[in-house]
Amino acid sequence: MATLTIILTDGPYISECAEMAVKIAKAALVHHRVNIFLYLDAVHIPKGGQNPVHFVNIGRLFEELASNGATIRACPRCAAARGYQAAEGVCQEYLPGIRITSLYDLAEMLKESDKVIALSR
Amino acid sequence: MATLTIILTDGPYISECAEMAVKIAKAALVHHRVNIFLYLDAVHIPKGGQNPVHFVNIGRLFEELASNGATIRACPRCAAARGYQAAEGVCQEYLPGIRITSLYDLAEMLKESDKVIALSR
Amino acid sequence: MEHNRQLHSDAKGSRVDIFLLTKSPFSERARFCMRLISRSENAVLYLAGDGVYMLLEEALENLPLNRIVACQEDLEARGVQAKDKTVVPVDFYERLVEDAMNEESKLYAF
Amino acid sequence: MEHNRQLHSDAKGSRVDIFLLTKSPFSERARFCMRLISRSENAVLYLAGDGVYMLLEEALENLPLNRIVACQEDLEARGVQAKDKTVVPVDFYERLVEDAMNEESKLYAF
Amino acid sequence: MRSVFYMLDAAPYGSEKAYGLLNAAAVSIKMNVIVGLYADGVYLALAGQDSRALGVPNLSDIIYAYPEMRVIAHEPSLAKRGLFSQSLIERVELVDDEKFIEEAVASDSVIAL
Amino acid sequence: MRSVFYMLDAAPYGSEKAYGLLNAAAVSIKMNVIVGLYADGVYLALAGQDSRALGVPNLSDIIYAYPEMRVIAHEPSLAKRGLFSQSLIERVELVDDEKFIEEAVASDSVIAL
Repeated sequence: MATLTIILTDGPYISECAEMAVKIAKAALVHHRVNIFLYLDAVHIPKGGQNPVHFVNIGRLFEELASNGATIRACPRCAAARGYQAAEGVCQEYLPGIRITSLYDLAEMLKESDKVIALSR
Repeated sequence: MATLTIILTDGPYISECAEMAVKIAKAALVHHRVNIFLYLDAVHIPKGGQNPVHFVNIGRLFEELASNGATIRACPRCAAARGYQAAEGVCQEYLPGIRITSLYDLAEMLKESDKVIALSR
Repeated sequence: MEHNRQLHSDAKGSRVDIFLLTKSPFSERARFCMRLISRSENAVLYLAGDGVYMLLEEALENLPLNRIVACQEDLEARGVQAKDKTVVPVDFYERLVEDAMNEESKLYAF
Repeated sequence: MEHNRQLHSDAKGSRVDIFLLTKSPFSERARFCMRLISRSENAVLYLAGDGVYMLLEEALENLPLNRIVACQEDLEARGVQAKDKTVVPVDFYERLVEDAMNEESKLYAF
Repeated sequence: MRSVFYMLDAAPYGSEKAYGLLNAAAVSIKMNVIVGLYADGVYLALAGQDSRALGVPNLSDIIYAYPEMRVIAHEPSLAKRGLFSQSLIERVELVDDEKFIEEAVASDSVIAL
Repeated sequence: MRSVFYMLDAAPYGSEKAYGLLNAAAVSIKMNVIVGLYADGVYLALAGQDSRALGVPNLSDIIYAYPEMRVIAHEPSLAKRGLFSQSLIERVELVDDEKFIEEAVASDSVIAL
């Protein structure tokens, strides 16, 4: 069992990145540990209430990933700037399982990782 | 008095576009009508609760523009996908003065405009 | 008022093309913008954001431009020096809007 | 298991470089990715998203690649035909992960 | 404003830009609308797009759904990307660099999203 | 992972990418960190940045605040953008194409944001 860290910087729907990340993470979770760090615009991904008409619901996919064991963390500076406040890591506007923690978590994730994938448009 | 329409597609903080739009709109409002259409990721701009540490609060700037007479509308498809629901154009999560209406408003804005500026990264 | 006169005195024909460029020089948008300028008979270029990096390009000098106006805070942030002929006004956005909204002008933004 | 064997049989040295490219061919990222591939002794290229447009580039044939694997749904959406030597598996992401997470491989994503 | 030139310079599907631009063009058809495919935007001209498995709207279908929308593609961009040897959507009109620029300049506004 | 090569290919200030990348590099300094300036990223090497009037953090200050962070710039990218005739930040080490690629390959991971 190895560890994969995925770094995202795009929000949902604006690019294919979030969806690709889900496909990669799903495949990786079968045999490996998966970390996902949501950075810059990617902090919008776990927002609740997403209701896309012609696209798959990206938020739900990340919620599922978290419940399937992926560790998903968001950058607090990026999140606060964009209007997501957290108390002890928990943001009321976020879907369950995804926490707003610290940018240092990114460094920790990288240190413990065997492989890294950053996706952005 | 002429009419300027500004079209935005980036969210706040990720690029300079939103802030430039504010500077242009402020200058234009002195003598002209200003429309702003928030499209794609730009529907994140009016989200309440923004708390940037090292940057100016973009949401507040747009709230000010609206109260100074700019007509600011957001795309309903883009907004719904990203988790912003509106009842009769009003979204509880949005700052006052900015409404989620219809993509046809973009066409109407363009038709009645003398000049258009689209800003994106 | 004085500024308006300046705009009109620029004009060889009746129309002035106002270009607002906020993209860096090697982006597709900047290149397209340069192409449009190269065939304009009466062009004024406003540089803001990453558009101010255009001032590092020698190609800029060969374009038929009546005036280049650059945004001071964007220049300063990036450490870009304005060239001799570049106008760096304190009221960049006011001037941009005045030129852009003029009836005689056509506005392009990239 | 069989697939793992395939990865190892690719290997001239011990290490395999796995490249995941999701950017279109003329992006700076794609070009950088091609540069890295050109100096790799043992490269496998996974194309997803706009990366599948690479299959329209003749330059791809001159790169030292052991294998090119393309994502079927991304090809179909874009109307891009896979070339003869391109592998288009039904389980693109499973294969990508298997190759990428292999101890003997180094992963690059652009 | 009576005419709009929407310039698409991003590849379809990888980002929402193409979809967004086509939707904006579609609601604008009471004006004269040109969609100008430029740089990576010309990938939209590829025939045979089938986005069902990807689970997103088919962008070439949007072009066919709005015949009022004139769609032109910049030949040098197509050539650079090897698209002349590919089947292209019939609805897309190929124009040279000069003509592409002319169409942009002839419109009341140019909008690049 | 003991070393990370953060590749910046976007211009500073126009987007949040440079700021985000430098912050990510700053928290990663317990590993070996290289920031590689490439393509438009090399504009970050310009000396004399003063972002006070723009009202955003000074990105060259971040480079000076973390001496553990090695910053290299891709010479062909600098040359193409006319930066060799400009004053550059002393902290930035200029390297040729071969050396730039070597540094990327020598790191345990390459991260382009």
